Order: sequence, then structure tokens, then C-alpha cells
Amino acid sequence: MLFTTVSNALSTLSEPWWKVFYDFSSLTKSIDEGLRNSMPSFWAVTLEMLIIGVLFLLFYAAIGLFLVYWERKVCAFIQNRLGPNRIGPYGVFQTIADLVKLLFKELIPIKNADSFLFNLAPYIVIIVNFMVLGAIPFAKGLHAIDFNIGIFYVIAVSSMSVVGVLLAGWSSNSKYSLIGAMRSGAQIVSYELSIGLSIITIVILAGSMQLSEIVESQRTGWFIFKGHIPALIAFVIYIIAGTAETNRGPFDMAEAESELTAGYHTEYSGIKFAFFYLAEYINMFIVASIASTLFLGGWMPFHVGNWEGFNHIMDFIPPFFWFLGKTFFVIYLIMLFKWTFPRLRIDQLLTLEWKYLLPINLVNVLIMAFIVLMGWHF
Amino acid sequence: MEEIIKEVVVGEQEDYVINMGPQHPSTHGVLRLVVSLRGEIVKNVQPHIGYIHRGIEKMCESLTYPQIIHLTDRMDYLSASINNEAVCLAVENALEIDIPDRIKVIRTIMAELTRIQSHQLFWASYGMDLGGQTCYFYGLRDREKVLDIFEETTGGRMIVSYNCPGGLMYDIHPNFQKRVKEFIKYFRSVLWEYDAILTGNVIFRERTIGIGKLSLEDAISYGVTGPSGRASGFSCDIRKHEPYSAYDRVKFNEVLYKEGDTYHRYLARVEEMRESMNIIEQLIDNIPEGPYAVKMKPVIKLPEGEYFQKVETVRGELDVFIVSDGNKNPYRLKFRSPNFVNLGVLNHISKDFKIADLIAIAGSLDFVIPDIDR
Amino acid sequence: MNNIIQYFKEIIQGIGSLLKGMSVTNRYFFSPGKIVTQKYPDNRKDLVMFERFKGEVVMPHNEKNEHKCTGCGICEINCPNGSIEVISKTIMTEDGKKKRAIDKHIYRLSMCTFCALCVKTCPSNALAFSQEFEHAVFNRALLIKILNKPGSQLMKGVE
Amino acid sequence: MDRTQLGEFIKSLKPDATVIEGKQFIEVTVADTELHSLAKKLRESEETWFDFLVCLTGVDHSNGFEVVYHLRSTRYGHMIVLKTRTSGREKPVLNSVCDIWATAEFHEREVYDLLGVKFNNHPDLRRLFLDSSWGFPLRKDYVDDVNIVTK
Repeated sequence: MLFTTVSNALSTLSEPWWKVFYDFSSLTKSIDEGLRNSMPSFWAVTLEMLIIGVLFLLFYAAIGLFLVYWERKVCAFIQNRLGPNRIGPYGVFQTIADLVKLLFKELIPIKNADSFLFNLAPYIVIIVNFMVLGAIPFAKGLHAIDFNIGIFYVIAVSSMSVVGVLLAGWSSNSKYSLIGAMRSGAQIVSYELSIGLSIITIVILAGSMQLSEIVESQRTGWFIFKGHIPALIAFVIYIIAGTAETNRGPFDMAEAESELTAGYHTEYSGIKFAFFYLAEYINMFIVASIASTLFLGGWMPFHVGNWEGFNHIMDFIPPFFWFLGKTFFVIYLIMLFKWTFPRLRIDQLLTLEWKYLLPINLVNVLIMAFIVLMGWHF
Repeated sequence: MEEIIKEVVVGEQEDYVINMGPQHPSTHGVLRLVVSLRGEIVKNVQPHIGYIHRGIEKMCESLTYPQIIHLTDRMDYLSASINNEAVCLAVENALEIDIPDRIKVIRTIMAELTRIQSHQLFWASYGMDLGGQTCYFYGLRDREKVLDIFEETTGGRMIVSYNCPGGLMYDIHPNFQKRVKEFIKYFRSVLWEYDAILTGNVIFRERTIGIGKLSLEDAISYGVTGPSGRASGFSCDIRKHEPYSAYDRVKFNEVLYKEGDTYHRYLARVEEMRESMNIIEQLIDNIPEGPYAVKMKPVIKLPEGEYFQKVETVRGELDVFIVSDGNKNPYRLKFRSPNFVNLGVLNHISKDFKIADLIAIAGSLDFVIPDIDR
Repeated sequence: MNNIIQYFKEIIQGIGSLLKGMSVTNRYFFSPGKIVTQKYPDNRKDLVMFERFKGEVVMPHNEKNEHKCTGCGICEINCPNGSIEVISKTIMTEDGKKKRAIDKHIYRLSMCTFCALCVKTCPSNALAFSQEFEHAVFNRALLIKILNKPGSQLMKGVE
Repeated sequence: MDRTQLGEFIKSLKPDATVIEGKQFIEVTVADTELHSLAKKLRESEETWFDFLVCLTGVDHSNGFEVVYHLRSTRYGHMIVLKTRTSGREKPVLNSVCDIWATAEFHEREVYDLLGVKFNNHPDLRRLFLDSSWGFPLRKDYVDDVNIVTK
């Protein structure tokens, strides 16, 4: 039934089928209409949610596995190594083999651990990831929920993953885990501010909180170019704070393997560890995709002023690939941070936030507001 | 029983006691640190050692002097060549044998190469301790080149066993000079990367400057020698003050700083790599001709008495103290190993810093655990 | 005022130092020619060890199955770990004299520390190091090796 | 101060001590009760200023344990050997020099661990390498049938 609906939807499209890759809205609209015609609207919505859920689950696994592979290759090349190269050509199936290994691994029960919270923690982290993924515009019309307060929702939900980390550290009955979780708490609470303020800078420029509108208003130019220096500063701050949010790179105090062995997930094994591990990479993907949506134009192609020919070639690349390309560029930057810099200390981390990022950010918001007020932006 | 109780109770009641080690990523071996914390602040560090105590001093009492050499490799495996030299010099000085210049020069070059490769490993692992894992691979990449030189001439990469009483085990390989020169040329061309990635990095400087200060008085009182002591201004370089082998014929600077913090302990080692390259460059082109070993008696017996020999290993002053009763075995042989003595200062300088700083401080003292335990 | 200048100076210097480090790692990411990894089990064929490499102690035999070991036992005395044991026997030479010869030269690889004292002190240069380095076995007994091949003889002219 | 003057000066600090011109260093031997006071004088008097305890070790002689202190002055560069001998082997006790040189803390723990010489006033005298079930392995009469194999 689903298949017939989709094929019907495809056949009713006015344009050739490959045009779908440039604008998904007509496809999704016709699928929605087809479903609503064939069943009561309650069941149609339920079925749609189910489809989207399954698609996200697949996407989640695919992106997670690819990012693990990509990270290992990036760090290997940075370190003059080959990286995974045994399983499949260039080792592309390495992460799948790792996943299979993790699935079969024993789940070690911890003595005196609070087993309910201990088991709950990885799911909280995963659920938060899913909730954020729903609000991200992947391409034109490819958007699970288009809130009118989309970016606000993303900020609000993404910071909930710290609850999972805190629970993991607290319930493990391990001293290292507890220290790691406490560090993570302090870290995320403070860096939430920077993320919020740097996003507000862009919201002021865009005049909207709806992610699709933010992307649409970048049709004439990406915000990082449109917004002069304040947008650039906001971008840099967002990348730094986002790296800190994901507990990665120079800010991985929560797991700091040379100090706390593995921090909050020291005691986890098997698939529960895999959840934390995947969640870290999906978090990175989320941070990078928000960065590309807000600053680099999301799925908008790169356009230069009046160069009609150039713009036309850029338009030829489907928006979905523009989105992925920009996201992976930001991910590469975050990976480069991790593999270049030594780790900060916990008090320096807070100093960086409260003494440097926050004041600069506040001033930056003011400047941006002034620029928008005077209409000085492009 | 009394002892056991004493071992368990560390620090005060409200302290949060964690066990760092024996298996911990940044203790570089089986060192166990019992750390008492208040929040993240370190209040007390008790090193517990002996996990790989092999009783080398006891074993030496039943071995002949040439046989002792191979045990010294296994104390501080990162300055194996210099440890060998210490025992050889002690035996040669006791027997009052004149060592030809060729041996002295080759020994010096080998010692300095050892120093370079050890400091490379220090740089690599120190970067990793602080969270910059790329440093580890860059450091090891360059260190491989020195190890290849060792392997070609001595047959061993780390455990070289190259010196023996009266000279060297083998002559240098014909390629030796060429390869050493190539290495120095290469290493000078990549040393700026070390500075770009770690030394100049603002995070690294924030992490290390002012951390773990060791004053000159404390350095002398705790007997901290080597680059760690010299970073506090303790002029303790045996190569300079009591030159052995060929150190009296080369010009080099003793790297001295006043600050005595973690950053300067690190910097002293990086600078020593440059000084070592200078020393090698002065010697490598004029290795004198001559035999590579003096003919010794088949059974070496030291006359009755006490002999004391100082050498400057990578990590500080290694002293060999031999009490001989005239037999072919030493009656008592004591290695004053620099790491063992440097470990004693860890509690003193890491108090009231954070856990992350404890890692930085312990890393900057550059422990080699087999040398602590012997 | 100075403080504010200092504040911004610190920020700019800090970012500069970070960018400097990132330029190094970024450069290596885009220069795959500098990869130093050896694909070890794949490159076994063209992996050449240095000639002095101390793999394990062997007793070289010539094509007539002759070795140079006279069974004097100096290697056994010099070995610091007791990894060498020389079992000698008495044989009759052609001119009717009794002579000591080697029966078994037992070498325990598991106890050897590769100090090279046996190779160096051997008066007839009967021992040498091989370049073999893949010593792993499943049974510890396989590490006890008999160096003289069965039926081997002392080389002519070696006393 | 050259070597002979130094020897005479030390002799004047502690007339009971025997001062010998050794092959390498001046060797000063004192009674075990006098050790701490002489060490303190050597450390603190301006003429000697032995501020660096290079090496502290014990040697098992049949009639007692000899504990050897190698001292160096970082100001003058001269070096002496200070020796003392415990009375008997049954209950060897010496006074700790931890309060004079901080490095002695670890050295004395090592000597206690391997030779069984106790040090009074040591802040934390515990076994260092071995646990309390072991004997004192560097004593000449130490027997261990399991771990010591002789050919």
C-alpha cells in the first residue's frame, strides 16, 4: 500500500522524477495527500510518523557508521598513518565489523550500580539526538517538522543530553565516571550560553526562528558573508562552543582518556557503549548541520553575485549534497581541532567561556542588532 | 599488621581517594598513584611502586661485570646506551685502563643519540598526556629513524647492549656516519613542527606555565637532577661538571632555566635535543681511527675497594656504586637511578593542583617505571 | 586601557598559535605521500632486517653439515641467564685420540636477553645471530632449541 | 678549600670521626649515634655546605650494616662519603636524615625495604618495593628457594 502511494505520488508529479532531488516538497505533499485519501487522517499521521522514524533510524546508523570511519581516516592521515585498511577496500567496512563486535559483546553488570539509571542513560542520550534530528532541514522540503520556533527548539532539546551523561556517571558507581560526569555538567551548562547567543546573532539577522525561513533568506547570500564581521565571530564562537557541547576535541574533559580513563562511559560495554559512542558522532553531525544551516546557507547552493553561468552550474548540484558537503566541512574542522590541540583543564574551560566567549558574544549581538537596525547588511 | 593499616589509610576521612594505576593511560607503565582529592584538587599523592621490581641489584651480586651490562639496559630502557656506559666507566676507572679516543667518541655519539630518541618519546607521550594525540605519532615517526641507526650498528633497537668493559661490542657500521648526518639534517627540518603543534600552542602554554613549581632549594634537597632539575636552575649536568668520555672536547650549553615549572621542564628537554645535535655534529666527522675495544682479561676482577661512577643519563644523574671484595662478582652494587629520586618530589610539587595538572606534572618528570623499580 | 589591549592581544595571539598548529596537521592530511605505516604481514617478502639484527642465536652450518663448535662451554659460562647449556661427549678421533666434542648445544630462546656475550666470546666463532624475528609459538617447549643439526660434525681445522 | 683542608675541617667538626683520604673521595666514618649531628653540621656550616645527598645506600657486612651517604656541595663542587655502621645485625637502627635532605625519605625507605635497617624519626617508613611478607633480600643471608635459581 505504501509502495503504491509513493509510486502514485511520483506519477502525479508534473516534472520529471529526478526533479524531486531539487525540491522534495511536492513529493512529500503528494505522499501526504495520497495517504490521507486512502485512510482516516489519524492513521495517516501515525503512518507518516512511523515512516519518518524508520528513515531517521536508518539515517542515524548510516551517518554514525560513516562518521566513525571518516574520523578514523582523518586522524590517520593527519598522523601519517593509513587508518583502517583491512576490511573491504580502504577499510570501509571496518565500522560495520566494529558494530557487529559491539552487538555481540557481553553487557557487563556493575556491582552496586543503580541498574535502572545505568541502563536508562544511553537511551536518554539517543532519544535527544533523534528529537534534534527532526528539526533539521536536510534539503528543500526534506524536513520532518518545520516549527516556527525551530532553532529555539534545537537549543532547548540538544542540551538535554547532559542528563544522560550525568546519569551515566552517577549510576556507574565508579569514581572516574563521577568526576567525568560532573565535569560534563559544568561544561554544558556554561557553553549552552555561548551557543544560544551566537545563534541569536543569526536570528537577529534572519528575523525568524523558523529554520526553513532562515535558509530561504540566505538565497541571496550566506549569512557568514552577509553579516559582515559579527557573523564571522558568531560562527567561530559557535564552532568552539559546539565542539564543547559535543564533549569532543580539546574539550573532552568528560572522557579525558589520559586523566579519567574513559570518563562517564568507563563502565559501559557492548551496545550500551555503542550508543554513547554513536551519540557522540551524531551530536557532532547535529552541531555541524546547525552551523551549516545558520551560517553557510544550509542546502542553498553557492552563488556569486551576477555570474549567471557559475550560479547555474552551482544550482545543478542537488541541495541535499550542498547540505551534506557543508556539514562535512564543519565536521572536518571539528575533527582537526580534536587531533591538533591538547586538552584544556576544567577551570580553563570555564575561563574561556565566562571571560572570553560570553563578553565577546554579548558585544557581538549588540553590533549585529545595530547593523540590522541601520540596514547595513547586504 | 601495623604496616598494612598504614598503607590503606591515605589522607583524611573526607578525601575522595582514587587509584591512578597500575593500569592507567598516563602513568606510562605500572606506577600506582593513590591520589586524595577534594573535588578536583589534589591534596596528597602517594606513589606505590615495585610492580616490576626485579631485584637487579641482587642479581648483579651473582653476575660478572660484563654480564651486568645487559641488566642495565633494562633499567631505564630509554637511555640504555648511557646506562651501559656507567658500568663500563666504573670498571675501567677501577682498573685504570686507558680507553682509546675512538671508543670515547663513539660512546658519546651513541649517548647523545639515545638522549635525542628519549626526548622525542618524551615529547610524543607528553603531548598525548595533555590530550594532543597527534604529537605521539609525529614523535614516534622521527624516533624510528634513530632506532634504525641503533639497529644497524648494534643489532638492537632499544636494548642495545653496545658498550662493554674495555670498549664496544662491535665497531660502528660503515653507514653509521652517513645515516647520522642524514638524520640530523632531517630532524632539524621537522623540529619547527614540534614548536608549532605543542610549544607555542596557547592551550599547552596555559596548561603548563606556572604549574608544579619546584624551587631551586627544593630541587637540590629532593635531589632532582637531569632536565627536571635544570629547569629549576640546579646546575647538575655531569657532562659539564665532571666530563667523562668525549664530553671534554665538545662545546655545548647546559640548558638552565630559573622558573622550574612544568613548561620549563618540557622546554629543557626540547632544547636538549638541539644541544645533543650540536654535540653529535661536532664529533661525527672526526671519529679518530683506532681499535674499537681494548683487550681485557677474560675474567675481570676489580681490586678490593669502593668505586663510584657518575654519568648523566637522559633523566638525570645515574650513579653506580660498586663495593668489590676482589672477586669477579661485585659484593654490592647500587644504582642510584634518577627516576627513583625524581619520583620523591611528585607529592611535594603536585599538591593543591588539579587532577589534570597532576598528569602534566608527572608527565614532565618523565618517569620510566623500570628505572624506578629496578 | 592597557588591560583591554592586553585582552585582545591575548586573544589574537592565542588564535594565531592555534591556527599555526592546525596548518601543520592540515598539511599532513592533504599529503598522503608522507604516510609512514608499514603494512607488515603484507610486506614480509621484501622486509629486510639489518645484518647485525639480533634475532636469535644460531649455529651456522656449511653445506657439508659441519659447524665450528668445539664444545668448550665458554658461551655457557658467559651467558647471564642460563639460556645456553652445552652437553658434550667424548669421541675418538681418527688417529685414536680421545677428544671432547659437542653432543647437544641447547639454547633456550625464552630466557635469552640478546646480550650477545655468547656470540662475542666464542673462541671459534661458532655462534651467530640470525635475522629471524617472528618467534611466536603456541607451545613453550618449542622455544628450547638444539642448535647443532643432527649428524653434524666439527669443521676441519677448528680446534 | 682543597681536599686536605676539607678533611681537617670535617675532623674539627667531629673529633671522634675517622677521616680517610680515599681513592676517589674523602671517606668519613662516624658512630651510628653521631651520624645525625655530623650530617646536620656538614649541611649547614658555610665551609662545607653539603646540600645535595647524591646517594644513600646500605651494604651488608658480616658484623653490621654499613650505610653510605654520598654528599656533594652544589656551591663548591666537592664531594665526600659519609659512612656509618649499625651495631649488630639483629636490630639495626639509625637516625633518619630526612629533615636535612628531603631526598633521603625515599632512599631510606629503600634501604629499609631491601636491608631491614630502621630509621628513627622517618615520617613514613613503609616497605617500598615489596610487601611485608618478604624478608630483606639484599642481606647476604637471604634465602629464597623459589625465586633465586643458581646454576
